[in-house]
Amino acid sequence: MIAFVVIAVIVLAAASVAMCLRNLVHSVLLLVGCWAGIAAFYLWAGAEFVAFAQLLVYVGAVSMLSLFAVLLTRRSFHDLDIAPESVTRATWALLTAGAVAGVLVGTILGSPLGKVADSAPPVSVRQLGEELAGPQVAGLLVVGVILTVALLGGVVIAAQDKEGKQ
Amino acid sequence: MITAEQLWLIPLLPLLAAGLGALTPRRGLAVASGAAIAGLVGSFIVSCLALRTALAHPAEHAAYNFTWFALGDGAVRLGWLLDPLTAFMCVMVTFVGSLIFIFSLGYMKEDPNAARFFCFLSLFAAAMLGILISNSLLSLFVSWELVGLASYLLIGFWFHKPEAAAAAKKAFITTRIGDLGFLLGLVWLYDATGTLLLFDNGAGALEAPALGGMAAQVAMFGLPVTTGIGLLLFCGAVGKSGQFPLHVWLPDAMEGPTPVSALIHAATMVAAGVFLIARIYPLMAADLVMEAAPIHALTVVAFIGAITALMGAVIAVAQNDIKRILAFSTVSQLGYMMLAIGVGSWTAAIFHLLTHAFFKALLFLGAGSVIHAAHHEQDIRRLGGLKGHMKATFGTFAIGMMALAGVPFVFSGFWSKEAILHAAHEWDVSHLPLYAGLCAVVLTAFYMTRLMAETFFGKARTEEASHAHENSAVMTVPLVLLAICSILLGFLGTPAHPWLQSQLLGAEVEAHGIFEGAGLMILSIVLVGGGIGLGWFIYGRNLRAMATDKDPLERASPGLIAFLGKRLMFDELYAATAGRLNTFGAAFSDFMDRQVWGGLVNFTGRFGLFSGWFSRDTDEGGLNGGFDAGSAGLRGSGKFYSRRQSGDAHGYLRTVALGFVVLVIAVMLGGGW
Amino acid sequence: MNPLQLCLVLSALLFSVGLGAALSRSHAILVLLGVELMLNAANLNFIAFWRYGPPTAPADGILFVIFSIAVAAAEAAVGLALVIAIYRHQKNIRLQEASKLKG
Amino acid sequence: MSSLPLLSLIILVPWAGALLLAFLGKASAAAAHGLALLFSFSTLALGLVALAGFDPAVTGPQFSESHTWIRALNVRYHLGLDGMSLLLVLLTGLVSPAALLAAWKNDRDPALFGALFLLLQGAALGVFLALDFFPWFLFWELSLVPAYFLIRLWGGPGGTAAAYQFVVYTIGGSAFMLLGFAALFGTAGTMDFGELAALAAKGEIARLLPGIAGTAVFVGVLLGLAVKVPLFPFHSWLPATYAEAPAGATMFLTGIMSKMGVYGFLRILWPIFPDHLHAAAPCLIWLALGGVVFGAWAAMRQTDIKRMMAYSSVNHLAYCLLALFAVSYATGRDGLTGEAAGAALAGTLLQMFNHGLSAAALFFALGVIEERAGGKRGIANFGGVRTAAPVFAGLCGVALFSSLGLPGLNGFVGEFLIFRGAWGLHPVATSVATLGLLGTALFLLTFWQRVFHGPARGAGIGFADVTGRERLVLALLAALMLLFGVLPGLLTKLFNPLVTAWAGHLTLP
Repeated sequence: MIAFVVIAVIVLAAASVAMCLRNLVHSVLLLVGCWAGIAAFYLWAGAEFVAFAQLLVYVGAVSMLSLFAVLLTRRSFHDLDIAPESVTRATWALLTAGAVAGVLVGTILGSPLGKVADSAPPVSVRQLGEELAGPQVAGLLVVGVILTVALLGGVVIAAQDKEGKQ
Repeated sequence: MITAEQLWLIPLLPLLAAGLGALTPRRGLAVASGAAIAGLVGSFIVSCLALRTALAHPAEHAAYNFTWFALGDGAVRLGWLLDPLTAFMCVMVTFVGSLIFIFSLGYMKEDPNAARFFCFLSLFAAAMLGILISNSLLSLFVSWELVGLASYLLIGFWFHKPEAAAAAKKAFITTRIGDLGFLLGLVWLYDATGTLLLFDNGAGALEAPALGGMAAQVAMFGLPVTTGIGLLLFCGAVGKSGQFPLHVWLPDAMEGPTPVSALIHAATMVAAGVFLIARIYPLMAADLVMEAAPIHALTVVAFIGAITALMGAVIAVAQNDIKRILAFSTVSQLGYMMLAIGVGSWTAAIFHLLTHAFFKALLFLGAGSVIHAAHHEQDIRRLGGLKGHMKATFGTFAIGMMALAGVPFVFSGFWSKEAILHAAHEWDVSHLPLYAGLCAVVLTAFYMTRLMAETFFGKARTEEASHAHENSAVMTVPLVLLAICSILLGFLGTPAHPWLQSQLLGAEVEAHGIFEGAGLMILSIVLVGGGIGLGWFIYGRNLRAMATDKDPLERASPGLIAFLGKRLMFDELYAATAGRLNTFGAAFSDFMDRQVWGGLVNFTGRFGLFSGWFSRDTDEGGLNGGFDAGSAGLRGSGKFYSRRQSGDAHGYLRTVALGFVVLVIAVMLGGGW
Repeated sequence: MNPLQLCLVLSALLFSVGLGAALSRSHAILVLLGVELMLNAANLNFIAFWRYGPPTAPADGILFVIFSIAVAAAEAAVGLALVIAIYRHQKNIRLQEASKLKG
Repeated sequence: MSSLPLLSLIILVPWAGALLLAFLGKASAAAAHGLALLFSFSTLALGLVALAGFDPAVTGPQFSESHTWIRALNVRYHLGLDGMSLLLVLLTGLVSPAALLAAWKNDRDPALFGALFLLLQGAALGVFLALDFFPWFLFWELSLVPAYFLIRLWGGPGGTAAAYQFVVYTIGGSAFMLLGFAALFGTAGTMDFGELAALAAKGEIARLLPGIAGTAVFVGVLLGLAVKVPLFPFHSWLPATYAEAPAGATMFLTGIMSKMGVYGFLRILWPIFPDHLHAAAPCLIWLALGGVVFGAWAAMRQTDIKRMMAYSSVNHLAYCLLALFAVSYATGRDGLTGEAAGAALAGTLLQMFNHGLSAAALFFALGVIEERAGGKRGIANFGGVRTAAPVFAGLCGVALFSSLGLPGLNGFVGEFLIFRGAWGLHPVATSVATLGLLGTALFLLTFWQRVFHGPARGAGIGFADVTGRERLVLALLAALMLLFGVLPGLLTKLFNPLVTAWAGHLTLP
């Protein structure tokens, strides 16, 4: 339980601070911490495989992508320090986010979520593999195609020539 | 012996000839015309055999029915019917038709499309014979429409002439108006009786059980079902037989070659309407037993016939085109026939139909002979003096004219017209039709005298007329044959010995002596004499010297004659009412289509689906996509929606989030869906 | 408050943080990262239900998250590529100015 | 034969041809045309095989194929063929090769044209054969893609816009239908047409979807089908689309695709929502009448010959719907015999087939005219064509008169049966509908008179008569029109027991 609280605090704090910072690189680094916290949560919950996937994809890949994107889209070092946001929009954003949070938490607390299981269902990686290669093979294939297309698409979009083509 | 079962042979032979004619190349005139004539003569022989069969048992309606195709648990059935009515009509059509085909050989020999002409003629004959032998109103309707098609093709035979093309269209459309009524009557009858067969061993639509059932049923306005059906079917006859108010196509139909006018628009096709009403006479008369009915179908028939008879004769007085005069005389004579049926004597109508077929074909062919000889001059003011040049034509034409006018005792027209007037006299509902008929007698005699005088007497008024000379035997022999028949046929049904009527009815018609209706007969003789005398007095005594001279009547009353010359302005009236309504309807539909439906539907569709991201694309697509006229409104709606689309991603996201919040709160408050 | 609800609350708060970021920041990359956070929050939910929810097929929750992560990765890749492309095009990645979607 | 999946073959052979053509790439035009034609003919051949093994007395689906597809959604790959399907498969088999022959002169990427066309053909066949909503809807939507490209790439000057409009409209309609079926599936748990119809007959559908929900679902499905037919006033996409599409595509659009809509009405809407349709019928009848009358009237004002004929399609298909709505209107009435309803339904089916045949022939002829005139379609651009091209005029005239319902040609029988049936069900509407017959005759003859008659004018001067290919197509179609006009029994016997069964239990749940 204590572990959960710690993880929760880390995750939320890292996320909130990252979203408020004005230095983009710092934001991304803090987010890495947040994602790592989420991975820790998965471990705590007993989903080791997912935790590793989270680490690999987010902590490893997405963070790198983001950093590269940040660095590629600046003109000078100063650009990392992004301009302050419009107050109106920030207010609206906070209000909206607060409303959503309130609604969600209210709903969760208001729902009679009956008795909970005591232990995590035992799932071995082998079992996962069999599921993926068996009944879910169509999904796996689709995801594969999506990833390939996304990769190609990303390359094509990012590598477009500079002749003003949109 | 030909029985009802073999009756299909009669239309088949011309149909085969038509098929052959359609497949021969344009140069194959000999093949096409040979096949056409052989086919029709063949059917004439078959018809004569059929007549012999029919006359052996005149009271019997020998029917042969068969299944056309299965429908539901039953079937749509067709059939052939052999009775004296069918047989007489078939003999008449094939005989007159054969003569006209032969005449056409001479008349059309220079036309490059003559092979096609014979093909169409054969098609027409086949369809016409199909009408006659039908025992089912459905096959009758099918043939009926095919007759309309053949008529369309033949009127528009010289289709490169815009007037001919327009006349053909007018004929088809006008008759189709009537045919729609026919169609509705047909489906009503089918619905009411479950059959379209006329005679079917007691189960047919014209037989007592069905008629009794229908007559007892009240449809609307206190009218029995049979009255409704009868009147709707009568609409078809009105269209086809050129009755008021759908007569306007018939004079225009004279744009077709003259043999067509003779065959279709004088002798046969236009008579189909009369034949139809005579054929379904039991149905038309079924409501007579309902004394309380506000109106009887036959009463309507009688008055329409009377109006038509008078109107046609009046208009004919002021026409100058030889074929138009004859056309209006046809309208008038058809009115007589309808009148006869309306007053209850369908046998008299058929008698007149038969005699009229011969003498009107004779008159038209005579006119054709004149036109052919005078190098297609049709205006009687520009003819004249043909008596000397064209003796055979003149003689036969005179016989035809006297038959039409009803010159007493010798000519057939006299006897058949007499029978009609007699029947009208005995009608106890009203005597107005009789008076209309008597007026028409005078007028007919008058305008035919005028026609004779202007065309044949005096001296030639134009180059064409002066060079006219008699045509070859292929054209004159049919004239002579028809002339002989125009005389002899009258003796089939004289009051003293009404053989034809007895055969048609299948029961002995009581002969009444010549003196029984003598008063009426004398009156009509006087009227005919008066008409001819008046005509001769006005036109024959002092013949016009120049083609451009004014008509004596026109001098006396120019306004009236001009009005009559314009055929009582019916065309103008229709153009101003129905025509304009139609134009308006078309314009309105088109407008609604361009302006309203496209925009409306597009708007709704846009509202549901494409209001979001693609609004600009939709706008462009919509705008270019043929809503050109409605584009302004569309552009407006596009603008409206695009203004909601700020392009601000934050705005969208915020909306979604707030929407979610609202939704959840709503659900919670609402306590579920 | 049982553990399931705790997990769900954590997920809800994380989601809101992401949403707030996506709504308030104008820098495209930060908006994207906010969206990533929201996705993560969703994944948290899956695992929470898998762990504490009524028993179902044992591997379903995990499989769902795996697919979801894969798709999120694809989304991140394409999104960031788009950011770079937009930057190239208009030398700026402030979202307000990238309003070509406007009709 | 029983072991062969005949129905799958009917659908898949054209698609195999499409695949082949797609890989053929830059083969010679003749080879591409020939291959496309060959594969297109497979439908006719297989349709005839089906005809040989078809038992008209069985009113249920025959040659059924049913395989589980997506177990979780209870989706099955369910094909079946009854009299109505068979009729339409045969029609597709007749119209498709003719449409390909209309595009014979097309030398712009013929392989792609053929591939798209075969794709379209297969999808349409799928629509006529599928008995489960899921595959049915797939085929339904799939037919849009090739149609879009056919119109866009080979269409007239406004082709792009027309194609866009066409697709937007039809997808818009289909979206509602999909929503409706999602709701239906959510409540009934099945998407099989037969099972749904059985549920509906027991009144289950009305119980599961009471009140406004059921009405909403019904309206959704109705919209999807109405756009496709199209039912007035959802027809405004049609004139531009038919006018701009290349002749071959227009032939298919009017000959086959419009039938998909009517088929949907008969296969889906009527059996599954009998009571809703009954409730809506008094209103729908007037919409159908609007199509009949306004379609004919609007056609009179058109100066573009293809637009004019497009409106005539609106008019002709409205008769089919009129009959169906009249049947539904009268359902449950006291003393209603199956006779009138049976006639009306038989007339609807006949009209579908006959309109397919004659409209295809007419648009083929219009394609010839357009091609000769170098793309001109204005009615004023022509005159006296009959003088220059008598054979063409004759064959075109047969199609024209068939279209205006001349007895002896095929168009008449269907219209007669529709009128015969509808009169007993709704006499007032039937009387008004005759105006449409008159209007059709009026504008068709006006077209004929202006373009073919009179002195030669504009593109009518030196109009070349039909070539061998054109003569073949037109003459064959004309011969079929004559054949089915004289012997409609050849067609009616295919579906007569089916229609009799339909008309036999016209009761409301």
